Amino acid sequence: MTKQLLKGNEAFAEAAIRAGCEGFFGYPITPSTEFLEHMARRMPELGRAYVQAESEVAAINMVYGAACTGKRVMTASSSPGVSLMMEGISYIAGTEVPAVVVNIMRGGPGLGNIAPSQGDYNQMVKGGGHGDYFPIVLAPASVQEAVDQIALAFELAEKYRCMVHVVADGNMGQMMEPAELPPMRELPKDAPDWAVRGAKDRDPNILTSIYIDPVDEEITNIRLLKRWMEIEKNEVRYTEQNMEDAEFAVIGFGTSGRVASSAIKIARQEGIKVGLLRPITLAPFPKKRVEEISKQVQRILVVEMNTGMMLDDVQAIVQGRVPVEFYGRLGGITPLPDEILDEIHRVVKNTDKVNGNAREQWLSRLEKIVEGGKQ
Amino acid sequence: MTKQLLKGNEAFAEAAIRAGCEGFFGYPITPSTEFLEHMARRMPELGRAYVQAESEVAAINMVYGAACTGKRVMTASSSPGVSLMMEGISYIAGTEVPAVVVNIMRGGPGLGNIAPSQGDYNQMVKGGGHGDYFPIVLAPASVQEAVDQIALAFELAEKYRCMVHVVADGNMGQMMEPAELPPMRELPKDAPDWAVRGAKDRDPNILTSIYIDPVDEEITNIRLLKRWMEIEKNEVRYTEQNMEDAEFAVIGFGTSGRVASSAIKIARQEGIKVGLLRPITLAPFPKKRVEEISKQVQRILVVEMNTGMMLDDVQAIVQGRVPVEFYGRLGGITPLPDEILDEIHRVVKNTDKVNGNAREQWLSRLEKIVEGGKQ
Amino acid sequence: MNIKAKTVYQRPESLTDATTHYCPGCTHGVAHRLVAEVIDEMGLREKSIGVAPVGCSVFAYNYFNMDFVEAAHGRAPAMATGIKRVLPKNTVFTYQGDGDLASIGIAEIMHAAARGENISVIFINNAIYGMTGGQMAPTTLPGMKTTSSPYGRDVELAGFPVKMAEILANMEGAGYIARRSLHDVKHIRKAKKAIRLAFETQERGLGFSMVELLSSCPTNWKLSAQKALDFIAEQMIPVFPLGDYKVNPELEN
Amino acid sequence: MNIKAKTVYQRPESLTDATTHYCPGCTHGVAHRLVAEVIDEMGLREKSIGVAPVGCSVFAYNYFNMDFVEAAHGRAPAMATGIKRVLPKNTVFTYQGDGDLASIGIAEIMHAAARGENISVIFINNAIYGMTGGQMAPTTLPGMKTTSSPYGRDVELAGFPVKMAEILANMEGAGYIARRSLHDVKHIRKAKKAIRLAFETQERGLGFSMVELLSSCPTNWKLSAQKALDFIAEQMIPVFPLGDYKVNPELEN
Amino acid sequence: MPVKGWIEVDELYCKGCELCVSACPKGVIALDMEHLTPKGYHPAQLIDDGCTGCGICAVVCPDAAIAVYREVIQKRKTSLSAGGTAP
Amino acid sequence: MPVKGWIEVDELYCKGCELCVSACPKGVIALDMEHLTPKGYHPAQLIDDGCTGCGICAVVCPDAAIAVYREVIQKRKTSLSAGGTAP
Amino acid sequence: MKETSIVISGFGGQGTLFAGQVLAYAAMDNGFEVTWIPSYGPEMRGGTAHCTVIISDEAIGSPLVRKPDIVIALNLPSLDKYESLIPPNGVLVANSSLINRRTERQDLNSVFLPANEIAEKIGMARLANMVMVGAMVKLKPILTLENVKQSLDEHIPERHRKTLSMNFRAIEAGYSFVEKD
Amino acid sequence: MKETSIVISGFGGQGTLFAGQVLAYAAMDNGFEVTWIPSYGPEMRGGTAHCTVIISDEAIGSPLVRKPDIVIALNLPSLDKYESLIPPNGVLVANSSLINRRTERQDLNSVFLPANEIAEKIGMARLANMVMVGAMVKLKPILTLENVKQSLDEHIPERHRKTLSMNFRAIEAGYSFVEKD
Ligand SMILES: Cc1ncc(C[n+]2csc(CCOP(=O)(O)OP(=O)(O)O)c2C)c(N)n1
Ligand SMILES: Cc1ncc(C[n+]2csc(CCOP(=O)(O)OP(=O)(O)O)c2C)c(N)n1
Ligand code: SF4
Ligand code: SF4
Ligand code: SF4
Ligand code: SF4
Ligand code: SF4
Ligand code: SF4
Ligand SMILES: [Mg+2]
Ligand SMILES: [Mg+2]
Repeated sequence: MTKQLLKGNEAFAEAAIRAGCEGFFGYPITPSTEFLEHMARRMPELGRAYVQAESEVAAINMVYGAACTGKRVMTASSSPGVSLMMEGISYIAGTEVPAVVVNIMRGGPGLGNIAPSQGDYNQMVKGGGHGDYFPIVLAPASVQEAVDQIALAFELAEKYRCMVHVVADGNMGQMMEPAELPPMRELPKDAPDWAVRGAKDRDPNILTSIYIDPVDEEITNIRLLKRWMEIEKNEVRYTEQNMEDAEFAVIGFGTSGRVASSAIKIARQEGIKVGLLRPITLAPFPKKRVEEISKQVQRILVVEMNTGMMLDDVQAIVQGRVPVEFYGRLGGITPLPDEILDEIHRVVKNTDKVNGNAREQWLSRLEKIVEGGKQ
Repeated sequence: MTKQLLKGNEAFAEAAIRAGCEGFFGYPITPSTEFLEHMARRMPELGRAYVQAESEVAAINMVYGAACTGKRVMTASSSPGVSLMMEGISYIAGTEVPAVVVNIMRGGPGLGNIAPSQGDYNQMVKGGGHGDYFPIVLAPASVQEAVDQIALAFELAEKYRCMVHVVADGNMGQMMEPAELPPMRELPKDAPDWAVRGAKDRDPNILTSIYIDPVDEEITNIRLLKRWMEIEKNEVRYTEQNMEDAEFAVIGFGTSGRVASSAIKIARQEGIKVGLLRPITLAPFPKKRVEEISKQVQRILVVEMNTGMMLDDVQAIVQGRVPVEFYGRLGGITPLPDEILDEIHRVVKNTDKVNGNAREQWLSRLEKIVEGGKQ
Repeated sequence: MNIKAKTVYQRPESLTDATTHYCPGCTHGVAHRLVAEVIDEMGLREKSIGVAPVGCSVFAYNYFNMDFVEAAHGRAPAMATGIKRVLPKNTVFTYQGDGDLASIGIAEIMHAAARGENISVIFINNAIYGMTGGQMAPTTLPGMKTTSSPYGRDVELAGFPVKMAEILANMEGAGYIARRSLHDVKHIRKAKKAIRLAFETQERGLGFSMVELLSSCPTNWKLSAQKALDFIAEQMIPVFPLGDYKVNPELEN
Repeated sequence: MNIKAKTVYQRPESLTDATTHYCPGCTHGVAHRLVAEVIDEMGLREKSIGVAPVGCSVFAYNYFNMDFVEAAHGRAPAMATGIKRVLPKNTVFTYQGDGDLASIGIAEIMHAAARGENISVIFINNAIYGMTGGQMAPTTLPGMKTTSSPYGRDVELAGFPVKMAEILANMEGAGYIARRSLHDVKHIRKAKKAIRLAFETQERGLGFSMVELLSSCPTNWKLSAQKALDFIAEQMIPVFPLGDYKVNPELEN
Repeated sequence: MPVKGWIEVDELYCKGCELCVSACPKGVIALDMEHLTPKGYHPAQLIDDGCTGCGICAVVCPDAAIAVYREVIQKRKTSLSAGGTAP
Repeated sequence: MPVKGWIEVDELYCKGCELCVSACPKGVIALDMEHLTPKGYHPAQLIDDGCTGCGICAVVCPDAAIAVYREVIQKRKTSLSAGGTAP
Repeated sequence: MKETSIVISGFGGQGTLFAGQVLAYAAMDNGFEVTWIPSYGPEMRGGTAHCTVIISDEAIGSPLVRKPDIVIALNLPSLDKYESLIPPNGVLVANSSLINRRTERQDLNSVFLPANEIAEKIGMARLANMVMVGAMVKLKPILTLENVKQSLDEHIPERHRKTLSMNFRAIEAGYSFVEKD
Repeated sequence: MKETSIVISGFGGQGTLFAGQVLAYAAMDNGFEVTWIPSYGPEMRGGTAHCTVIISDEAIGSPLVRKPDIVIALNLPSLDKYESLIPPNGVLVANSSLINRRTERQDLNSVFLPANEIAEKIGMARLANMVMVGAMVKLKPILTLENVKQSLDEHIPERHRKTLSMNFRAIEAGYSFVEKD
């Protein structure tokens, strides 16, 4: 099949349909609205379920219900809307039914703005809902990657009966890029044995997140944690650029990783031995690989569109073996390749072997940039 | 003033009133309901605002509105209810108005149960809402401490115009302990200059979390981050027991820290040189102190009532200087002193200097305990 | 003349053998039994999917002998919507308390009705939050003392009882909306007829259906089981008049 | 006979000098002006606190010359409740769109009315989600095409328009509930009278008040400013009849 | 001659709420104060004849603890579960 | 003799929506196609006399761009902001 | 006195939580550190209710213990659950009205008394819990009879004050039962 | 060809986003890698709208650049904003219909053309954007006139197909304006 020039949100939505999504429940919010609008067009055509819910709270609970039937279902939203889904997400995780949530992140906190951001990293990765649960988090950096990951998201959700988040920023949702869509997956005839579809010729199925006796809840928590450790073993994904001989590493996900790749291209032309690690699974995080890298390179630069959320995770893994530095833009600003190239130049020159406070040092640099009015 | 025997929730609520809380907005949920019930009795008596909201979503947004008037206002809830507050909390943080949220944590995820838990650590500390914001998180371990911290919570919220979370588990909310309540704070006459109370003889005040231009949002994010760094400098709080000459350290917060202190008492009688660090501010986390301790002791044991959320933060700080081990109970089970004493014995004997996977090792031990039916 | 025993009444098949956790005399039990009888009589058990709320009936799935899910507090209608939309041939119903449906869940019930969602809702109005120990509900009567209205519900501060049947009757998407009571045998029989009509509304694709049932909470009302039933008759019915609030004409024939 | 100029009309003091971001001909602007005129005439500006929604009117605080806060989407009534409860002497009002009030915020508006919250609500019903680019609202007319109902609103799947004035009139806590239109000078004048009555309801402590205003969205309706007003008159009013739905008797004298 | 009926109270379910006691038109039910059910309640029991098998007690019982039987004298089919036509 | 009135359109606010044009009972308003406002719209303007100062244009203007004046011949106080009594 | 832990357990409605509070008040009034922690659950009647009271002259760490020094068992399930957990030389006070067996354990300081009957004799069946408290105080005098009565006097909820003397008599009855026994 | 970045900027409603899409389609149809990314905002009319198109024969990293190789400015604010950012020897195509000045920069390959007037002559004022595209293609032939016309033919939304020939003429007009100029 040939490539089409597709707008991110529409490509993601169509990819979900091709992957066999039988129910979409959502509420409009910029910059993810085209996702819902595409579903509004296509799902009725295909005789599949589409509901514009009254709110994100309702949307996630519709997803929760539909997920209990064992069909592939999902929602898509953006930061504030996703915050409203936290209770429902925790319920879905606690009930161990598969569901997919797409978050096209925007500037925050609060209403903030509708520009691209990665400020929901902690919320999506560390669990913004209550209790111990472990979502898988995928972070695409191109329309094609997103298209592929949405199918993957459904597979992983079903395989592990867990929540899968796909997080992208507003750039990804709004940009157009050529991408190839998968063929239409034919819908499975029969239901998983745990699904509720009516207790015909079998005992009733009950799906709940209550374990009123702490002993049972503890057993459940253990089951979820062991499943997560399985996931950590099997499902780590990342891509790299020029890491083979790299003496310096840049680590960034999604758009910031992609922007970094441009900067690295130029740096390589300048002869700088720098490479890129772009985590695709933010959870499970590529811990082993980061550890290896921290033993290979002299210095690591983490690039994000937030105040350094992934930075904390990288530092925790690197454990001071090499200095870790940080560069981030905030509030909906996407860093440009030249900024990151400047950072690479700086990092390469920086021979100071002690591991300072990366965040504080970055902040004082950023303030100068902001005063300088450079966006 | 003399001590009274008070039930946790009631003591917290009365403490809030004494600290000058002029508005309480909440929704019932076990195990925090007595907090609301006490407010329902007392606030009308005092002619202060009390509303049983239609939901936690409404409750936090009522708090948001009332907070914009510059008065001391708050809500109290438990895990699932707090998840529903995540959007509102992000808005409050983004609008930079002071507010206090008390979370009497219960077993999760999902509906889970109503037994004591510390499973919301990540949600409360890492930011369960969208965007970059930084709540202060206090973790009392006794009724008296909670009473004192609620006044502190209001002071910090006002000083830094930020969200302050007070997190305790169901044990704290339900137990009775003698405590001394502070005297009634007299209510301030005049409003902070940013508050909305009607634009009389001044320009209008506008309180919002929108910064539609990313440049403005970035400046706001920087302001919030710098304020947070101030907080990290000024507001770290913790208590210790027998740390002076300790060769082993136990780190735990709230109830698990308190239970650990009993185990340590016995261990000390047995001549084991073990001490306790109990963080009182989970955010800002006592990083420096943990670092010092990691240079003093041979081994660290982290104890929590979750799957090891604070463990991650401790490991990030210790950076492998000494082995960090973990013991946790899940799903609403409170560890008992003898379990932690067993762990101390084990840790003390464990001479293996390599830093294994604390979580995996604990999990296999816990599974045996659970099979053994020991609660 | 030959005489043999004939069974006049026994437990419906759609109830499991489990004993309920409900307090003695709590009419949640009656409501369960009526729903189970209707499902038996209509032969829907094998295609039914129930949605339990958060409330005293949180464990309803242990008592109904059919597929069941457990919703977040107040979100049962949204969850039921999700199920019904992907399984339109199944029979989907929620069972909700008044805190669940009229307070935290009012948005979900209003919009399920507005969409004409083809589900049936059993709404237990006991004027209180039972499970959490007797706090005020939107349905609590004026002046009624609860643990969160210790001086009696003050309509100035806490407003008047919310009348869901009347409100939902405004929704064009609603096919059948009725209020019944469980306080005596006569009314219980009427209640069962209404429940039957609600499920028929769904089976005939006539849209959203709800039966509001005035129900007792002896424990939190601090009354004996019988006195609690009297309270329904004497105190609740005047505030919550019984009757059909919306009936799709098609249901009449 | 001496002749001098007299000012018949000029911008109200309660509006700032800012130019709005509204599209040409959008009657959000008319609604703003009417509210400002009423606040001027009643002398409430210095004690008024407005609550802006999330919607096209998200920046209302830039246009009203008074204290203002900006709520989360749909939660303006809750935020207003929080403010009014701690500042009972102030005048507190919300300004909300139909997605904000009737969809995501329906729980908050219903319960603000149920509690008889002493606030005034200006409800802009333009049958669409304006800010996000024209998706279906609960108030979208049957068959009306929007970006999220591309085949026209299908009442079978998306339900019928939600009539907030009719619904809220069921609430005993409501003191004044009316629906008006902004499509011509006559109706604009009537709308202003209703807005005035809403604020008087609050000043006299008679409970919750709401004026639903049928308003245009030329941009997303894809009509000229004038045609959009005609659409209100011809298409919207038949579905959303104008009138007073609840008037506290005290307001009549 | 009056129809003769009788009931069986399943002690597993009965919680001694006495609703059947006050509902029985014939007044032939009372709690058995002599012994406790496994759940610790005094169960209802038939204390007298005169039961017509009208089924009212079963209709009001919140715990579906009562089964009702009746002697069949004539053929006509009766169903008296709640909602059935009753005297 | 008819009351004489006139209007002033503030170009800062006018967006050229033409609602005043169609609302004016005297038909004395039109857009000025000759030039653009700072925001890039053709502003409304009075194109003829006959304006009575009735204020209708101001009432319908979504951007409060119109100020209305009237020659005062007799003393009686008039206020014709929306809601005031109008002809 | 070093730390002493007490568990009071019985059916819901037997007043176990209040009995524990009485001991907690008495401990506080007499200058001890004390914690009281209940079993709490969804508002469902029946089932068992128990509380743990810890009394100490030092600050108290864990409010929960695995092996309570003193167990007051108002019904059989409570005895079954806690009997084996009491450490040697610990105290067991059991309500023979609802417990139709004795304990095998010789290493305990135990008493079985018909608390319900005793309470009914006094004229208030509900006071079995106070009878048990009286017995415990005699058996293990961490607090004196007077301490308990005084604290009860001071802290009894107003709506129950009329039953104060009844409560006293119940406590005394339990106390003297052990004396005689 | 290595990476070429194009910014098309103007008032909302001038069709800048569509013009960018036409170039993006043409690039894709001719085997290039391409990204198109718009400025997006709340649905408020007026204001400026611009998009960035990057065309390359390798995989494209950042979809955004600071210094676009080619700038198509349909109004004055756009010129003011981007003029200084264009690297030496970069391309500037400006709409003199709405821009009453020229550029100081000598190091640019630039053309100013009255796109509105040209479009109005053709009979469709809205097509100023296509006129500009035509001019650009002539000035910097990363894509041929034919490429663009073909892709337009293939991808034009059905509801606009009737205007296809108009669009062609607009593109050609822009193209030949530069030829002659
Ligand atoms: C989000 C959330 N908020 C609050 C609660 C606590 N809670 C559980 S049940 C309940 C109310 C139950 O009352 P109702 O719906 O009337 O049911 P009833 O018990 O009276 O049958 C509440 C507030 C919860 N579980 N989740
Ligand atoms: C929680 C959340 N969900 C969704 C949005 C996106 N959003 C912003 S405004 C809006 C709808 C606005 O429509 P309406 O309330 O009718 O106001 P209008 O623009 O029509 O005046 C939506 C869905 C949001 N900002 N927050
Ligand atoms: S608390 Fe009330 S509603 Fe709940 S089971 Fe008991 S009596 Fe029924
Ligand atoms: S989008 Fe519609 S509602 Fe919003 S400003 Fe434009 S015309 Fe008005
Ligand atoms: S009504 Fe049922 S539960 Fe109640 S006493 Fe009679 S048989 Fe027992
Ligand atoms: S069947 Fe009728 S008569 Fe017989 S016991 Fe029951 S209620 Fe009484
Ligand atoms: S109504 Fe107002 S904005 Fe519209 S054209 Fe007339 S003056 Fe201008
Ligand atoms: S005041 Fe009346 S007459 Fe004069 S321009 Fe305005 S509408 Fe026309
Ligand atoms: Mg209830
Ligand atoms: Mg709208």
